[in-house]
Amino acid sequence: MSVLVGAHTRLLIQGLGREGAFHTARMIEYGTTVVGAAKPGKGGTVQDGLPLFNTVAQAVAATGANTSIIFVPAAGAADAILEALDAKIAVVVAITEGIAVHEMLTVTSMLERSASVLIGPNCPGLISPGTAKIGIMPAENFSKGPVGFVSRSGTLTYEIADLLTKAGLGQTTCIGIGGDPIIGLPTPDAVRYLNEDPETEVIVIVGEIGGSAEERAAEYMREFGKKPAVAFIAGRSAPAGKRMGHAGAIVSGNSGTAASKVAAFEAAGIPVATAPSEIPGLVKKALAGR
Amino acid sequence: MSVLVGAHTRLLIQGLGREGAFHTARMIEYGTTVVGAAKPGKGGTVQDGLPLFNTVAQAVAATGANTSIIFVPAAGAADAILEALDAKIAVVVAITEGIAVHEMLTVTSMLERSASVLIGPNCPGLISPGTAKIGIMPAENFSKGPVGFVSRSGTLTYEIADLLTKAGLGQTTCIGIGGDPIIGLPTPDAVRYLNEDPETEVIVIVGEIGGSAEERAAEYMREFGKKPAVAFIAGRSAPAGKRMGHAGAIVSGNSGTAASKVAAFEAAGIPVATAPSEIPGLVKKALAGR
Amino acid sequence: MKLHEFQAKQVLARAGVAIPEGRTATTPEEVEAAAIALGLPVVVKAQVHVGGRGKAGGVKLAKTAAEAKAHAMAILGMDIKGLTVRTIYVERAAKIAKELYLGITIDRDRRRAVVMLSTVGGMDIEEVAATQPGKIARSWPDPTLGLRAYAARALCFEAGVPEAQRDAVAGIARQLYDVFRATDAMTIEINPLFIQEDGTVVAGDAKLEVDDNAMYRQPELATYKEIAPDEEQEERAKALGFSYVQLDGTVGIIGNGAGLVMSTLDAVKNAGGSAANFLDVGGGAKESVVKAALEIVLANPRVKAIFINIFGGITRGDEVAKGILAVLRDTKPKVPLVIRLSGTEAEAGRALLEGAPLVSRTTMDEAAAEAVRLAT
Amino acid sequence: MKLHEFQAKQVLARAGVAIPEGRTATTPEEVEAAAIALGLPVVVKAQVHVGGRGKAGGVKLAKTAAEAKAHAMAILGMDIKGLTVRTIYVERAAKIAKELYLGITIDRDRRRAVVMLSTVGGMDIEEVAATQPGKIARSWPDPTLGLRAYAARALCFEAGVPEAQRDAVAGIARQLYDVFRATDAMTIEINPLFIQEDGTVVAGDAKLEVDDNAMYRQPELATYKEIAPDEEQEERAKALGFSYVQLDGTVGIIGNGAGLVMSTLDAVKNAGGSAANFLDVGGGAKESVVKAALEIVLANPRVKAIFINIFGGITRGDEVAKGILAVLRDTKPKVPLVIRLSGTEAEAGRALLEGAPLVSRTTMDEAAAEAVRLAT
Repeated sequence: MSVLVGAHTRLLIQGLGREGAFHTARMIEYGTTVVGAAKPGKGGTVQDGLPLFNTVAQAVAATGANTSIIFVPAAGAADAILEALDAKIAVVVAITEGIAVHEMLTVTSMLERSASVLIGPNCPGLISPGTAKIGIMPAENFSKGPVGFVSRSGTLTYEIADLLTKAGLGQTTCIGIGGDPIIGLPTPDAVRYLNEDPETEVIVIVGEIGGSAEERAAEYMREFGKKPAVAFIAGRSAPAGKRMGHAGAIVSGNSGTAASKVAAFEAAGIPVATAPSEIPGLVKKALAGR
Repeated sequence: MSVLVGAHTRLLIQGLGREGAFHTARMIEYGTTVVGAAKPGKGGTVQDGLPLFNTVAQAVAATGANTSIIFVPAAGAADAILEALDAKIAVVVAITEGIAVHEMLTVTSMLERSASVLIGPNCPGLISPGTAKIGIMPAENFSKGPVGFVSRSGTLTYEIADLLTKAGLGQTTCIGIGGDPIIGLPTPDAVRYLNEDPETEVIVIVGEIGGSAEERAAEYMREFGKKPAVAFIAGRSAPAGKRMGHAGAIVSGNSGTAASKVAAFEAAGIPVATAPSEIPGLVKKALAGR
Repeated sequence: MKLHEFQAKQVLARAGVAIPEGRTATTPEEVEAAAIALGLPVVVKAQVHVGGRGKAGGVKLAKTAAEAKAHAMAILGMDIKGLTVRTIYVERAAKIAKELYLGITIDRDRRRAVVMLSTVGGMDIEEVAATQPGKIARSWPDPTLGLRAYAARALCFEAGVPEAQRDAVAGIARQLYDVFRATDAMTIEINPLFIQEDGTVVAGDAKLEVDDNAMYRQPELATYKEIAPDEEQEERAKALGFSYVQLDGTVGIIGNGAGLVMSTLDAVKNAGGSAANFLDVGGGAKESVVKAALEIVLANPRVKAIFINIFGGITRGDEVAKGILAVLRDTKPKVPLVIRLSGTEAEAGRALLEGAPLVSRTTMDEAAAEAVRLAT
Repeated sequence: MKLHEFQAKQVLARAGVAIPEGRTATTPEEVEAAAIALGLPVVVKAQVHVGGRGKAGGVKLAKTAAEAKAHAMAILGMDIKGLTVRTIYVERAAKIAKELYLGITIDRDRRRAVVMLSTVGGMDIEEVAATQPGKIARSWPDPTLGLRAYAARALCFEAGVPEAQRDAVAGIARQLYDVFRATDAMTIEINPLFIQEDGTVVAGDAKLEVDDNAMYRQPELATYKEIAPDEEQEERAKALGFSYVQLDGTVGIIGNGAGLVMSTLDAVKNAGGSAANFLDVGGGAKESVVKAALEIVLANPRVKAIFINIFGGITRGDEVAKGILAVLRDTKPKVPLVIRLSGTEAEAGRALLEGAPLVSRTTMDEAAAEAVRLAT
């Protein structure tokens, strides 16, 4: 079984512009069931073989969509998420980068009142290798197998998936949760899904500086962990007070340091790689040591 | 068992002014467990033998209060309700009249996200005769027995309770839900509590013109009713467009008429009294006919 | 509390809603001058707190300034459903291509505001709801979230707003919702909302009714308060702390508690009579309040008998009796009084009334029957 | 984006927060005139986008106008942490009885704003948090509800605000929260919040930092944008579509994806070197972007070697190679380049780079080691 994404996924596209259309084609190619797109004003027409709808609610009613992916530009993206929540889309994946923080505060408040799961924003999406992908990741780096993988970074996810794949370590689900300070599915929640997934045998947790989601994930695994985990933290050498590309990747005062995260994982008995290249070895060791 | 109020009630007073103090004394007299009062700025002191607290949260922490009654004036009453919800008070009873409608919209939105029950505002409260009362009703008109009683009106509740009592028909719980257009526990929800209460053998539903809560209650009973019910609607002779004392008692256009409510009850097989004096007879008949 | 069209439009304009240029006037000369200043044609509109002014002749199109003045002479002083027109709003006439309806009110059942949009504009919305229910699109925004762009857009799609005006109408819906919240409105309406020939969207009319319970936090709107002649007695009663509604019958009613008073009205009707008023003295009424209440009821020339129905709770029977005795002593009413006292201190009250010129009954039904008999 | 104290105070004053009367000035003469106009004593304050200006001598009390002028002469042109003071804010001195701290920021873990109030005012709040954590009261309002009166009151009780100022401080907390939401603030602070000798409460200082991602809907605040000299390169990079942070080391870094670039910095450090910058070309960078990125890194005189680390996904290896070749052709860099190309079109890219004056490595670790070796 894969987590959050799989053969059951019926995907709706929110924002079928140039970028959205490009990635939609890749997702369909990969085998994802894409049922349509919401494009206000174009309802009733067809684009790239997909039926278009004026509203998400209409699209859900007509197609039974249970998942959506959002490519809407930043100024309208929070609204697109809220529309998806309102239409009771079960899994909402927001690719968009640059959503205002206060918009996201409103979104997460509504999210907490809903039964939906939000992945992102500012994320590459998620993939169940061999089955379906909801995102923009280059699929060729991923392969099917026992590793559950959660990451705050995009390209780093591809790099590590590639390393794992080349080492013969396929993945159940890879969840790119996004690099923003306020996201729908923070590390501990994503880890919980993988921990509860019977097919996942080992969890790889890729964090980065900023916030304390990794510390909370470590704490969760220390208490409830059913399987081994391996961690990696990007930004160990980053100075305090500087935002490292991601809006969320910043050490503020004493908070959000790599040292604190590494210490938390180690306290939970989770080995921490010092470079991505070490991850496959640690994963193999973890699988062997079960 | 009584509904929402009983021996388990640990009551906190919000707004221990002149009116609040008067009714608090009556409630204690009746046997209600009153554990303290929230009175900002007076925390740590004692009034009328009750410990005072600056905030509801502090009061809950110190006393284990699970219920509160609000006598705070209208301008601050919605805030007092929100404070009680925030402090996870299980049953909040708002006596205050004249709360702005938009404040109540905000309150009910928060209420729907909480596990709490709100009775009122603009209500006399509720009483479990012989056990406890949370409200301002004159207790001598009530007596213990098998009748569950819900009403939008205050004085009319006392009148009908008196009629029931004099006819030897005691009550499990009497819930005065309040006469405002936006209230915490509308008629159908109050009826549901009584319908689910094993000690209640018959339900008396006292409605009035305005809104369609009675229609929804009738619909609920038609579908889920486990016991007989008797109804009464005040305001049959009121003209359309005139607000009859209660903010919620108004026929707007074709909506909220007594005729519609009476028809709904009759369609659900619930006899409707044309005067309060008929209620005891109908209740006896209902009890006999079970 | 109701606002006039021109007041509501000012509030809307401040929130960014486009309105036609307009001016208020109180004389035909001012109307003429306004028509010239605004540019013709203009619409001359009576400002009264009542619907249906158009049908009553209170809204007229003028192609010339002289015509505007003539309309003003006809409209000023006009009686519309009992209200005298004292103010006129002169507005540059819109070039109407289409009329929409946009309004927000409180949905009691859902405990939400409901935003309604229809391409059937210019009609009474209740009529549209009754005859063409499918023509009204509705949205119920969560008050803690507001009317988001997607929801306003969905309304436009559902109502069938033309594509060229969709963004404008959705924007106005959001502005209207913000005004609705900010003004503690019970109802706000733009009906009709004009789509003009040039494609722009402007508010043709505006209706705004504010929650009386929120006036304490609407100090600016509170200054717009006007009491119509037929509301004066109700306002006076409110100031004295009780609620009063004038009705058409002959039996004056006084009681405590809205539900009990409504039931009292019903009891009078059951007995074959009709109530002259609704009067709830409220909880814990003292002698002075009862006295004032009785005086208001007595001032109604239609009243042929009075039924005082008190079920004592917080209200004490003896206080009620004292108030009645004070009136009997001071004003010697010419109509008969029927009283039914029950509950707290009822016996003490009845003892006080012993020998007074009034009829006492034990139950509501008996007392109602007696009052109806005396009024006939 | 940071606002100056005087700008933040204007925003606060408009929301109803009391502030001392003040004026901006850019010359000693203007400061002198402002001091006289405001009434003495005054505080003369450097307006720079950096903390710690007090300790740096940028804030001075003046008892006379001449003293104010003298302070202005000392402060104008002063260098505070690399920033030159060009504007002074002259403010009538408050009569301070007590100093509080009031601030709001984003709590990432709770995904809420956190309102903080402390009676330990005038100090850096992180220092208070570290040394006297019990002295900070916190509240996390639901963004869809706001900071209600009860919550603001509870904050005051918890912080131990004197009873006489409780309502005022609670009111300011609510106003501050509204400003926080309305301005899309990341952080807003009044530190110190003065309780004056007469019992009134005024904002002693004000700090407001706005979310860069929200500038599109903050047009007024956007006009306050100033770019400090040390931010110029980062701003230029942003305009070109990539993100750049200047660091202290000698190995210039270019990569795609923030996480990968951070890891590249770490790899350089693991290999014993240090990064000269963080540079993420973003997703799908074209030749021109890669070229511009390389030029920015080359412009840093500290750079002794450059490590280009690309894992192709949306970004294509051949586009990256073309950008590099363009720079090699046009500017002939004097420092060595190490490249590691992987993922989409990596082979095509490597083929294009065949024969070019640069070092190619297969893994991130190897490439990092080589770059560090070359930079040493």
